[in-house]
Amino acid sequence: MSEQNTYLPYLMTIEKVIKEAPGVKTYRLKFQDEAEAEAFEFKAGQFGEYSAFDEGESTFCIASSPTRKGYIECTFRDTGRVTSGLASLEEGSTMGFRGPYGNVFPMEEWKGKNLLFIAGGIALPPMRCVIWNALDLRENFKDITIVYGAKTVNDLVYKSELKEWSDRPDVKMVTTVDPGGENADWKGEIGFVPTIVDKVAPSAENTIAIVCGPPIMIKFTFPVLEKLGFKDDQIYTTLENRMKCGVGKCGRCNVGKLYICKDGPVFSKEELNLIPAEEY
Amino acid sequence: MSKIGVFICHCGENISATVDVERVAREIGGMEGVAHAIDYKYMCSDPGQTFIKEAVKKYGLDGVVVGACSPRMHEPTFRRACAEAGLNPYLCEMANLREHCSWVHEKSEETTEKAIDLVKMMVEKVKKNKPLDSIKVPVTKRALVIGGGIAGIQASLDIANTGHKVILVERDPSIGGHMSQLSETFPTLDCSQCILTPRMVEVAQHPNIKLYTYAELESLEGFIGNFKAKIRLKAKSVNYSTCTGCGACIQKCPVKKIPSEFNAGLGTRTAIYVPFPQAVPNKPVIDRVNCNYYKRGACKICEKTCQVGSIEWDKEDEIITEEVGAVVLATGFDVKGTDFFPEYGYGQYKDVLTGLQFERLASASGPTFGEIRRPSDGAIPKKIVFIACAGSRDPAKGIPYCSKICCMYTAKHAMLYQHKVHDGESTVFYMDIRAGGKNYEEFVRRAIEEDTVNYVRGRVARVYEKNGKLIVKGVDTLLGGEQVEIEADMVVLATAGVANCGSEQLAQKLHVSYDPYHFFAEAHPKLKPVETNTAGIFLAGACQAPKDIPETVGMASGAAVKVAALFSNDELVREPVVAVVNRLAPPLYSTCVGCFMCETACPYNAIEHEEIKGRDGSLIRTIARVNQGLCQGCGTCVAFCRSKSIDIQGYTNEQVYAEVMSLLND
Amino acid sequence: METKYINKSGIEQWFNAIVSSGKRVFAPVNSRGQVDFKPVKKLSEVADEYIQTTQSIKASVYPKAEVLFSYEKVNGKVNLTDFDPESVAETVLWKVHPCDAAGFKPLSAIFNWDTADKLHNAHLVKTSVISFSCAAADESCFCTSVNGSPGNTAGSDIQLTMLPDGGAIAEILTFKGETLVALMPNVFEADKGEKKEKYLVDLPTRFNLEEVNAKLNKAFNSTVWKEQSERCLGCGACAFVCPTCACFDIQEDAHGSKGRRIRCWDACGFAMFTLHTSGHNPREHQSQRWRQRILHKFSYMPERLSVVGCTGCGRCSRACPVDMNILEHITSIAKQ
Amino acid sequence: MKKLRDRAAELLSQGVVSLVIGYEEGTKRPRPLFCRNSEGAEKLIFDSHCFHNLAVYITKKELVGKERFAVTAPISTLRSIMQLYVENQLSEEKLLVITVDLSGELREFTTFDEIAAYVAQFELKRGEREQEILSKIEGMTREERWKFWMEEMSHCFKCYACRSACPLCYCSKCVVEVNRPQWINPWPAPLANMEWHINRAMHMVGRCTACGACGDACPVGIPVDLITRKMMEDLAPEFGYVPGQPAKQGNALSSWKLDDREQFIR
Amino acid sequence: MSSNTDFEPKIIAFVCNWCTYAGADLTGTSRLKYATNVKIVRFPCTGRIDFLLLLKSFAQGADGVIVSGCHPNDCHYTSGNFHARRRWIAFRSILDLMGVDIRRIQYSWVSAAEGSKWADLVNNTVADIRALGPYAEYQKVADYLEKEGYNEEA
Repeated sequence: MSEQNTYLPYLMTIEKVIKEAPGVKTYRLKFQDEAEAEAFEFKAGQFGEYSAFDEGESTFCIASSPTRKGYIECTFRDTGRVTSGLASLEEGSTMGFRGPYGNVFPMEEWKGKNLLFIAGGIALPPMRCVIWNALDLRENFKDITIVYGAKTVNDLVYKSELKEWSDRPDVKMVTTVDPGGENADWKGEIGFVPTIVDKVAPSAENTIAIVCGPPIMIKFTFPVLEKLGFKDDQIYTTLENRMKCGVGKCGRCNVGKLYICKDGPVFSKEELNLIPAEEY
Repeated sequence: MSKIGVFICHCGENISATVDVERVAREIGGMEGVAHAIDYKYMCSDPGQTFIKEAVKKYGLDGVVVGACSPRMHEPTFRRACAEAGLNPYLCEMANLREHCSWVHEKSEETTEKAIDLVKMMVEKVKKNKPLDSIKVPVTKRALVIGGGIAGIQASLDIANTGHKVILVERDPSIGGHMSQLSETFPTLDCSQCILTPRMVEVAQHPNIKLYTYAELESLEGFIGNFKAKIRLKAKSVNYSTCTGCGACIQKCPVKKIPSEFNAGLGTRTAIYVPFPQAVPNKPVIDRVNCNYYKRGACKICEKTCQVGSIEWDKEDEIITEEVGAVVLATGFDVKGTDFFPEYGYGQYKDVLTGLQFERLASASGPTFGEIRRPSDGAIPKKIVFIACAGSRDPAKGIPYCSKICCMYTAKHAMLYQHKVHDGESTVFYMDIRAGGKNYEEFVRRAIEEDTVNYVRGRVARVYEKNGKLIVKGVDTLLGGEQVEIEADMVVLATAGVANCGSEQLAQKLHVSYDPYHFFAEAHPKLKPVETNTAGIFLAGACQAPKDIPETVGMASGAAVKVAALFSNDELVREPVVAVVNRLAPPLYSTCVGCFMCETACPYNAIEHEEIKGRDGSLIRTIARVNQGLCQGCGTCVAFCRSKSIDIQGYTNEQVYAEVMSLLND
Repeated sequence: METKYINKSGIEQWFNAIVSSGKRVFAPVNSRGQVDFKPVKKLSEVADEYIQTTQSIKASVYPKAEVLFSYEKVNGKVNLTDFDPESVAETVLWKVHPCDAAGFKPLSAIFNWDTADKLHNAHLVKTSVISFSCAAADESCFCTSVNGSPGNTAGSDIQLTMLPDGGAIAEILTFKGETLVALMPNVFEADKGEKKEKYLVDLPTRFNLEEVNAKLNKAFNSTVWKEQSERCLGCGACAFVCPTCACFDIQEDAHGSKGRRIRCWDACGFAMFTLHTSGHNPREHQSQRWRQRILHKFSYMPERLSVVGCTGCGRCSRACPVDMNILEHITSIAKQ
Repeated sequence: MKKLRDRAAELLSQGVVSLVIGYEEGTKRPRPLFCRNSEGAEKLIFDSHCFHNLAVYITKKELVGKERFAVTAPISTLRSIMQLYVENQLSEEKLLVITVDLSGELREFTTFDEIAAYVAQFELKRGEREQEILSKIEGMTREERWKFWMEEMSHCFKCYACRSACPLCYCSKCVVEVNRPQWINPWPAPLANMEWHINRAMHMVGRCTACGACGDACPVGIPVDLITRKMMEDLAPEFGYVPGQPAKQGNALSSWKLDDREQFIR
Repeated sequence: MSSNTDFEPKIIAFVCNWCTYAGADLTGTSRLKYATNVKIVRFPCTGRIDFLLLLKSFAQGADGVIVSGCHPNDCHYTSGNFHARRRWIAFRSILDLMGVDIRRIQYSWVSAAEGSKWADLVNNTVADIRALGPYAEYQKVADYLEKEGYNEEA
């Protein structure tokens, strides 16, 4: 009986490095072992534990779509020991990955619905995975609206993709920056995300809203959606509690009887109502 | 931080003769994060620097390590080269392969391995380097000079003459200081007032100098280039804008028996007074402690006398604020009084004087109009004894230092006495004669040889009065400790020069440090004698230590140049090697818990209290903040901070840790 | 399951046989003024008079810090070396209290409820537990209130109940237990029919677990957490001595080109435990952390993992520098 | 005792303070008590068994809130309060300090100067336990000391009870939690434990008041208090500091003398 | 442990920029020779040197440490070396209590003019540490996570 060591990471090669914004990078990772690559599967919404050897592990979502095979991508900001260790790697370097962990966005259930994506700042990556997933299976969904905002123009990530999305006729793309964050060339909206959502959101009828962003943005976006007629089971978000193991053991992300790493990170607002709000 | 370029210099053969430089470059080239590694004959040469610049561009380097000579030699060179290529200069470090390796070891495997280690260490450091920008501090181009003695006068004039505004603050009603009290000056015996008063007038008339007499510094806030000085203008009770300085009020003032400060207590003055005839400004103030009106509520004779109605009885102290960019401290010194010496009669014998009092006796403007007369009975003393080192160089008296000026002025006093009292007999008791200075030794020699002053090497044990004479008991150590007893008519003590009263409080107001004797401390005893540890505050004259006039004037001009240099740019540009307190997003704000032990440890008073306030304005926490204008980058606070909340740019915890680890990991 | 009798000298012979079999034997030893499990070679080293060891057998079964895997960087590549279950030494724990042995169930529940934890399981496989039923208890003991008892055999491979003659009733409970017996089968005699219960300490239940559970289900927003936790200092003593606390941390130990990833115990009582990089802390206050500790053991675990996260050993109460007496606190919640 | 309870009840009911931190009977010995009303005050006790250093609570903002509060303080707590005061962690207006003096009388302090004057009467002496262990350590060779402490350190599991119990460990982020760089390895290995305790002692130089709370709190019985105690005893006379009577202008490590003595710098 | 002549001690020197680093530069310009075992880490001032760095050096395998800065009164920052002196007095006292071999830390004042003193300091320290042998007592515990590990080897 050879048991798998959950904590042993896959070895990944950094295939491509994209500098997204100050301190924010996207890495495209390829499995070094072909068999592992072959066996690997994940779904939109899942996350992983990424390791910089010498520094440790850090948790973030898989930012690429499961429809794009052969690699995964992650986007992270250089904020601590591990992320700074990751940031110092370059193309061709080896890093570790454990995953996929956590639950998924119920994309199957959303078939035939309108999708409204609302994201703020560095929280676009988990959304990006779903967006590409939906766009790659475009025929499954009706109208797709994306509202994305950041503090300043500089802080917007995935700039080329933002352009790609806004150029598509089958996507309604709205980008915004906080007042004062604009520059001379800025052609998007100016204002906080909740305000813009209020302005541009489609009807709640047959629409699913997916919200990712800092707690403060979520806090102000939920009431706007409610006002627009969204029911709790029409609103989804992902939580980013502190995690270490990623597999429901280490105890950090335990909120109520749930483990965010196992029962989440994706929650509908309906599910969120069941756990104490002060602890996530 | 992952594409490091490494450049190994042969330094001709200085390095390559003992270090296998090719091997160093080769091995370092294989290190993680090193994108490019080469060796070259002279990295500091033009082609060498060009290699670096080109590599920075070609490989998109984000860090450079030059393995060459000491960074104390060429760090600026290579940092400039990097900057020219568009790389932040603080991402360039040097490994010292010459002074610390090739020159001190023989050619060997170990030497090359050490060189590799030294380069490795800097590579690991550079990986943790962050781009830094020079610190720019705006400069207010006005100077505050505190003290209107010769030091303050000289500094003010020198600064004013460079075109900058000066605010000169003097505690007394007139500028002039101790120098205005002196009779003649050594070693030339020219009249002190004759050389000083023109300067005083120049100060008063200089368009760039704003003079506040009868004023004191209340507080000083801010930092180099940006001080806010609060100055207390003490109530003069006389309106200077209308007063003509006619002096009628002084004539009529009924309170006439106040000991005159200017005459060191040997003469008297009135309650409304001008300290001395050549005073600047030459207008009176009312001494409220002694004035009949302020004491008893009645008199006002001066008011009746004044033709122009300048007396202002209800005038109160006024506090004004001046913004200045630099401060010159020129508060001078004081001398110990005769009452400090029990062995010389506790100051009870009227004819035991201090040197300063003797100056007044010898001065043409003094109470005796320059005649040497005994304060007790007005008689001309026929026998006079000068005692040098009264207090100075005497640890038992708490003054272990040499007051420096006494030897010279004692010789001068004896000489002046001999010139004025031709049949007089003068004796000087001394410990050593310190006459280092241009024409000083010659001057003393003249006193001894031409003016027949009797110099006795020895201490005076006692002075006591007997039958109207002062009995001076001492020993002559040159004659084997023989007892000497002189019946003198007058004894002059060269009492120790000490810090001016209030200097400790002033130092605390300014946050400058002071020595155990309350003289202000210079930033470096040799290399920064006019700077203090607080950037932007400079020292001139005897407030730093006792000194004579030429030295004082020299130091004042030195301080003035420092101020002028500071004022020569609109902004002060400093190396960013300064400490910073970490800041985090709310609700953490910082890991600093505000124990402020760093504040007590900082030699430069660079730690400030920063109040973190909530949206409602309530105080959340008080944390430390480093004033980058004041911080000199020693890093003592960094090693001291328990929670590692302070770090020093250029030598961060991560950088030095990486260096140490790289030396040991293999 | 088989019950036998073993006499006093038989116990010693058997003990010696276990030691000579090459297995590591850990038993309570009195040293430095404390009784704790330590490697022993002789029965005489084993402590006699004590109620509870300071630390639970968790400290003997698992290393305080364990290498999950190690790695070496060679020419830009990384070579991993997996944890080897065979590197774990065969260990026999001697004179374990039933409340300690009972801790394996909640521990396994946590480590294996979803993905299996290879390291945990390797330790379990290599560990045999010889428990001694309890003839004494103190005011901190409350196993009987949390589904346990002084003679609880859960988690034990063999349980001995000491008899006045120096011999013991030996309940051989598992295959591992039989293997240990097989090291010296002849000292195990037929059961003499002594009733085990006669020799157990009488420990009345102090609260009703269902009742507590029902109360806790509604207690999230209660003020009780703040009231109870005021004196709590926020250290991790309770968690580190607990036989069921399993919160852990993963850390990196790197030296040059080599490194290893290390797991070590952590504690939910630490302020930094849940702190996000952003500075947001979901359990910012000590009262929230105290609530988490209690709810996790007495509400979340029973609900989620069907096992109560407390064996009533009372160690946390004894270890607490400020007398955060868990029994007192739970009892007071039950009475609310 | 009655006087104390009455006074506490009075302070609380009159709204002079919103909280009284004191002691109550515990399972085996007195434990800290937080009274917010006069009923709570009935449980107050104060005797020689009240060992906990309550100063540890008065820097916890979530506990003491924004209003004025009182603390009943034995001498060890008073010493810590003085140290916290010079470290800018306390404000005079917020804190009312109550103690029971040797004659059994209640004394209240509203200023830190009063506390300093009171504390000055008490000399800090080694107790029996400290004497016993320290003289044992003092008699050891260097190698024996290393062995002794390594054995002790091998028991440490880094629960940080020593840190939590110490009133002077009030940092919001302790150096062991700093990971850039990772100065002290966070796992409980013998050397990592040793580094932590050496670090703790260094951080206590000129600050430790030898209250013994750290050693008392250690669940595995490591005499950690004796590390800082011995350090304090060795260095206090050298650096001229008196526990409980700290100098406002800096502690032993943030100040210096021109003639600090040493024989090891060559 | 007997002294081992083949043993090449690893020694790290923590020095201040203004005095000792410059002094070591002078050693170089004077072409005075010393042992290769010592590697210098530069700090702005001895006041900057963290005691934890000394501990970490031993944990990572250093056999000896040199700490050197300006003579009293010569500090570029006037008092960094006085702060450092106090810190080392305290640190030594604590290390000695814990049984750490304080002979392995050599403190010194070397001015910018004392190039030959630096060479002597390095050579003497290398000789002293060589006589003491590797600091195995400390290094071996550094690697082990459990007490049992190093006890068995001992």
